[in-house]
Amino acid sequence: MSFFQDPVAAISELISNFLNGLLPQVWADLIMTLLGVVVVSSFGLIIVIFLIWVERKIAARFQDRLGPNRAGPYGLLQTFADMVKLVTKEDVIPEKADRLAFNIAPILSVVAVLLIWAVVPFAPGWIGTDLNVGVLYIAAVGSFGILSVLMAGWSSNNKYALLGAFRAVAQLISYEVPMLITLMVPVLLARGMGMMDMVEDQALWFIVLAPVSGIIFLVSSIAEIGRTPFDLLEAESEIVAGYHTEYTGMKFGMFFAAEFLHAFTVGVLFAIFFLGGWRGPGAQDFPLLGVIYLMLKAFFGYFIVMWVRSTLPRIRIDHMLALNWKFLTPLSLALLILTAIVEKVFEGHAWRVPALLIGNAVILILSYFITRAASRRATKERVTFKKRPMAKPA
Amino acid sequence: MIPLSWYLYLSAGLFGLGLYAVLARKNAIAILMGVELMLNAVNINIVAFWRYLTPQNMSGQAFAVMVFAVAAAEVAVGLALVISVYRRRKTVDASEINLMKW
Amino acid sequence: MTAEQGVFLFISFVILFSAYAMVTRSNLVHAALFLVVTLFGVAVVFVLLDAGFLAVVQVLVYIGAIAILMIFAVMLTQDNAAKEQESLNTNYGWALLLSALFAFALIVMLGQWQDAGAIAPALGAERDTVVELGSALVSPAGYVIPFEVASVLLLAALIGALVVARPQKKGM
Amino acid sequence: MQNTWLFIGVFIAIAGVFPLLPIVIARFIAPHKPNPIKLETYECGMETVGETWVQFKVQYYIYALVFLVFDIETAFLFPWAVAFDALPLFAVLEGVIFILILVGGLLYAWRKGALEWS
Amino acid sequence: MTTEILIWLIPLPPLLAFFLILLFTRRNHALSHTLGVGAAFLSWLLGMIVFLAAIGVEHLGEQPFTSSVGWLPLGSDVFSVGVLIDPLSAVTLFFVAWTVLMIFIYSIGYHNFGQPKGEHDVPGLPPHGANQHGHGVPSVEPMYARFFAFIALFAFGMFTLVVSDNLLTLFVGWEIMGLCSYLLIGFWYAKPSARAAAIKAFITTRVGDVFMLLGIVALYAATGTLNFRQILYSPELLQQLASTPSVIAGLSAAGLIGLLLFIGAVGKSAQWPLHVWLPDAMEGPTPVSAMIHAATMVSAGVYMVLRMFPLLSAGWEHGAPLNTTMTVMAFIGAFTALFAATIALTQKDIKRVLAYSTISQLGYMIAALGIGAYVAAAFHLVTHAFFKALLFLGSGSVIHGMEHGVLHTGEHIDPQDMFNMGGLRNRMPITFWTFLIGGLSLSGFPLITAGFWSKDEILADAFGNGHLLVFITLAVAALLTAFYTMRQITLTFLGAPRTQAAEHASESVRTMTAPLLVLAVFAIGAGWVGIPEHFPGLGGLLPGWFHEFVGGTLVANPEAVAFSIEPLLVSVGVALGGLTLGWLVYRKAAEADPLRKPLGAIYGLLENKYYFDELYDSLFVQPAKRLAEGFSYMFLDRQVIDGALHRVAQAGLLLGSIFRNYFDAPVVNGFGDLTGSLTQSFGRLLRKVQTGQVQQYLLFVALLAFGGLFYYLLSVLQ
Repeated sequence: MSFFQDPVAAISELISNFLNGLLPQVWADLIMTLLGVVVVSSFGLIIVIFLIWVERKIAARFQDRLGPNRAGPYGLLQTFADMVKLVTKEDVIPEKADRLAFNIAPILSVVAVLLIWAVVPFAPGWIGTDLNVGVLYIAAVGSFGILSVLMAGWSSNNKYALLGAFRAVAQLISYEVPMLITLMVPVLLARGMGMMDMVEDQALWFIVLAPVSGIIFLVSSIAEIGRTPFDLLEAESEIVAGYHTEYTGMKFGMFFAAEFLHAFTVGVLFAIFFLGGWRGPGAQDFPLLGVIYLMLKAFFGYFIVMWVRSTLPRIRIDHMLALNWKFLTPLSLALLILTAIVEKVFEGHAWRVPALLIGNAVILILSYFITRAASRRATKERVTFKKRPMAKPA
Repeated sequence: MIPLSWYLYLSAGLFGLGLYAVLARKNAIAILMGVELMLNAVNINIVAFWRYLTPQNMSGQAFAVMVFAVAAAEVAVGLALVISVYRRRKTVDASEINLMKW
Repeated sequence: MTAEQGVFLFISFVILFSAYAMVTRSNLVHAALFLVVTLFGVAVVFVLLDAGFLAVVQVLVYIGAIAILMIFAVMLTQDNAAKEQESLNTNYGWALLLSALFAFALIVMLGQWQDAGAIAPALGAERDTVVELGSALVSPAGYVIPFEVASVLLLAALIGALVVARPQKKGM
Repeated sequence: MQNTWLFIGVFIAIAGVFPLLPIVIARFIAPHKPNPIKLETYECGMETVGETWVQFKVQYYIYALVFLVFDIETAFLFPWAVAFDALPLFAVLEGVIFILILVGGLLYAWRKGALEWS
Repeated sequence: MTTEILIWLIPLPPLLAFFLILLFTRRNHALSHTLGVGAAFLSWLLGMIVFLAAIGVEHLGEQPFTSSVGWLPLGSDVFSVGVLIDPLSAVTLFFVAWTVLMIFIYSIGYHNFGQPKGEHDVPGLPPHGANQHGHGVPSVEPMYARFFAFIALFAFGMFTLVVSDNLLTLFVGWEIMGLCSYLLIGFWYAKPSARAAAIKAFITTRVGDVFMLLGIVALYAATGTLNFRQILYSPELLQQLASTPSVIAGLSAAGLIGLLLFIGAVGKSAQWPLHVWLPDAMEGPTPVSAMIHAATMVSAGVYMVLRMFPLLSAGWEHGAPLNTTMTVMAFIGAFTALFAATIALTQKDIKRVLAYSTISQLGYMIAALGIGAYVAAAFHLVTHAFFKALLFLGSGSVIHGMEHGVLHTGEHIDPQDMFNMGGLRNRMPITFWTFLIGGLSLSGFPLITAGFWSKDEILADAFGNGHLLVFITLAVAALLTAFYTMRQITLTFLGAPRTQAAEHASESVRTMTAPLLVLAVFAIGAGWVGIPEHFPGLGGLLPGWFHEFVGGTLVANPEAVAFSIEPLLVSVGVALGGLTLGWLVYRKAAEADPLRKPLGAIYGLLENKYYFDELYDSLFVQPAKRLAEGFSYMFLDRQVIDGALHRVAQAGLLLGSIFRNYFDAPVVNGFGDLTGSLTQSFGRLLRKVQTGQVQQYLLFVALLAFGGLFYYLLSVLQ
């Protein structure tokens, strides 16, 4: 294969040959893996630095502002300025805090997000490692994030931090349920948990086969990253600043970075699971194109997230949980059952796709009517109040 | 390659630690944690036996998954009991929860 | 000593150490965190045993759910008085003796067992154990009944735990 | 099999280093002038009142409980979904039954009002 | 095949009913009992279909209905569970289905469905009655729905036990019933007596169950299967079991397993010495008593023994001397029969009398099995189930009527005490006649009643095979049975009312009387299927197919015992004699029991049930408590050592005194003191085994487990 077709592969081949020349096999492999890891993870982090700028710009536009425009052209260097600020800030550890957990938590939060990138298929052949349980792996890694939140909240020994952590965790685990169940739909369609298969099986994007699932996934992952309208974890008005109230300087920066990275990662995952990952014209021969396609799709998902963020107000906590448990979870279960049965009944049948679509539509409509009836009942209950004694003219 | 016995020793040690936690810890939640350790030790054994002795059929992994389910159920109910006991008696000290005497 | 053995020894040291810390720490949240470390180590052991799926499930279920549940329970039941008092009950001496003996006896028993020195047979490279597991779980020749029973068990646990944990209202 | 996981292992190490680096750097660059006021718990400048420990609602536990159950469910169902091609229709239906039983649990929790916040 | 599917379905309806009632319809009484009765009816229907299909088959014993599914693949082999309907389980299914359905229906009336809510009724106490326009009337049970949920689960357990084809699922049903009996005996959990009775029943039966579980494990270890067909129908396997010696010297493997299983049955069907729980179980509501004592649970023990009979009798063929297990069974059975009958003579509580008579009748069956009278035992099991269910429900109806009277008159008397009754004949006629039928059947009134035929067959068997001791014991027991039955009837129904309440007692509602009528029919008719062929006169009239049908269960169909006149005369004599005696004695009975004077001390002995409760209390409970008093000094402390030194010193002194003055009082005293103080110190030494602290219990568990492990290691390592 020529260099221009697939530079990365070519380069890696070059290096590995070089290493094999002067090192035993094991060490060569180890170093190759190391290099791969460094490339992949640094890719993630570099993206974040860029993302922060993008986000601020776009958010500013949504709010009819200019956004960063001083540091560097178009304020491109803004992020670096922020980093310098964070680095030079004093790092305060409250004396009541539990130092061990307090220091580990931010690192863990970044690791949790970064680990997802290990299984992201950038392009044909470009993947950190193609686990055969990739999807579950992503779900599992997410649980470290939950843990880090809990650790941060508990260790800083601050009412509001702890309260925030509890709320955050309640939200995260609640929304992980529909997320997991929904993830089962692409797995079922792709007949595998490997991320590469996931993409390769998407000759027809899964968003077409399972639109509702896609939406559920997006919604629940917005909740997972705690962006508006689900940003109760840092509801300044109620709980000072959420679980990282006590954090300053770089440690806070870590939480910050983790959130941004997670937001974009969600976009990437959405692209992989439902928008056909790196698929696109010519991606097979020119993997570089694949990367670009993936990034574009990811940005599309990311943009939706930002759009929602700057449009919707914050949702009340009980509403948020009700939305999850009483709408998303049953809906996703119904979709899973539907997909399973349809897939098996119409296996290799021409009617497979239409059946799936019709099923989705039916379920969506049904759920709409059910929820409307429910809400009607709820409002009726709320409206009816006891008759007050009325003052009558004598 | 690792001989099977290593895994068995590891699980034996883990089991012992879990047993100690179950027998000696005061706090009921700590006791449940000990139970978790024991269950994990068992799981290590099951999977090791599957890998080394009967890799052809999946009984080992299937049993391991069952153990997961059982552990989950045990924790759920156990912790619920602890919480409700705490609500009534304001303690989670297993040595103070001695209603079984009567 | 191959790299694999090295990894195993390292991870088993981590497991045992953190398990020991879990058992001895009087601060329950620390105990829970060490429990998490132990569970993660066990997941690594599963990886060493070519059971990647179980490893992931271990992380997902134990660290993602059970550990969280534990910490919640600690928070719900712990008043600060609980931290200071000593963490062991009166007959810990016997407990220590007994569990040590138990572990020792287990080690002896397993050590003199005929297959103790067995070396893992090669697992077919093209085998996808996850698929096999999936079909074994639902095939009537395999584990259908345990599979369904497991869901019933989870249902029972859910209902039971809900009934027990929720604050009692008046009436039956 | 294990080489694919070796990558993960190394990845964890590296991913730990990445965030650790800036923090350590900051440790050297950043000023460090602690004083008692600064080290207090921060509550928007208010004096902290009472213990950090406040009685949490059992509701948190209940959500975690339901989450746990569905978590396990996925542990059972993912293999089922992966092995989908190998399964005959009735095996698929068994999976569906599995789901439905747990839906019964969800409905029970719903009906008993266990899912209500507050 | 379709029949097999039906068999699978039999236990399910009650289970569903249980969950539905418990989870959803708890609040709604009507819906709850509709579910319960409906489920019982469905099971009954299925049971009847299966039963008819079963009796249609020739040689059902050789090809029974059976089907099984793989339950759990254990590495190479699969543990399979399944259902089995052979003649034995068919007839059991028949009477279980009937009695269960009847009891369900009866419960509706018994718990005063449709009556108003009582003002002072609380869950956990029997309803105190409501006040309606000035009159006291019975009020509905506060935990109405819960009751139906429990008995539904109970029914599930029993059906499971009957249809299961292997010992494990049988044991599962067995334990479910154990749990339910605990829950139901303690149904009115606010009554301390009920709580105590429930715990007593649970613990006592558990003692048996542990042994039974051991037996099951031993059986599985020995044979590698628990399936009835595979074990009981392979003579060579049984032979091999009977020939291999067990760990206990002089006992074959089959003998050991058989004994262990039999102990389980002893606990379950309340044989001496584990009979103590059953009379106390009367604390539960009467339908429960009927359920536990007549139809299902206690029969389960006998059923299991019948089921395992080929194993128990392994190495014994007809006419040969009994093997160990059978001897034990014969002894315990016969003894229990007599022993319980004597106690029943003096009980005042109408239900307790029936309880003891149940124990005695079960003793009959066990004894019959002990002497190898397989068919006779099965026959008596069936008939007894019917007439005893009838009697219990009848007594419940009587109590109900009495309570009605009590509520009406408002006097404070125990509505269960027979000496407060009398003359109910006119007040509640249906109850009277049905009860009379049941009583006559129990006492074996000749020719018409079912009890006569079955009892006569047992006696004939005992006589014919020359087990004279058993024969005499059972005959005496039969006499006593007839006597106390008549006593009961006379005290309850005949004569004049002794109390206001008895005068104002009223007949029970139709839901209660209807089951009585149905059961009365069976109490008469159930006997006619088993009339011996060559019985003078009646022999040929009805085909006595019961014998070869049930006998077909065994590999070798046992031939009926040759007819002889003596046992017939004896059984007729004892029955009639007992009845007339009972009537003569209690005809004019006033407040006091006329037997009290002539019997004197013995009466007191009987009245206190041979002081068995007290004995057990002093033998097991108190030592446990005293043991419980000293465990805090479990860690070796000065007290013990000092104590020991003291004792040694005492012993030294003692020796001195012995040498000083010869064997006289001081020696004895000293020795007595020594032993006494030794036991005391020992007791103090082990004072707190029972701290109620789970972890200490666990410590013991772990200790035992480690002991087992250690033993294993020792056995392996050399």
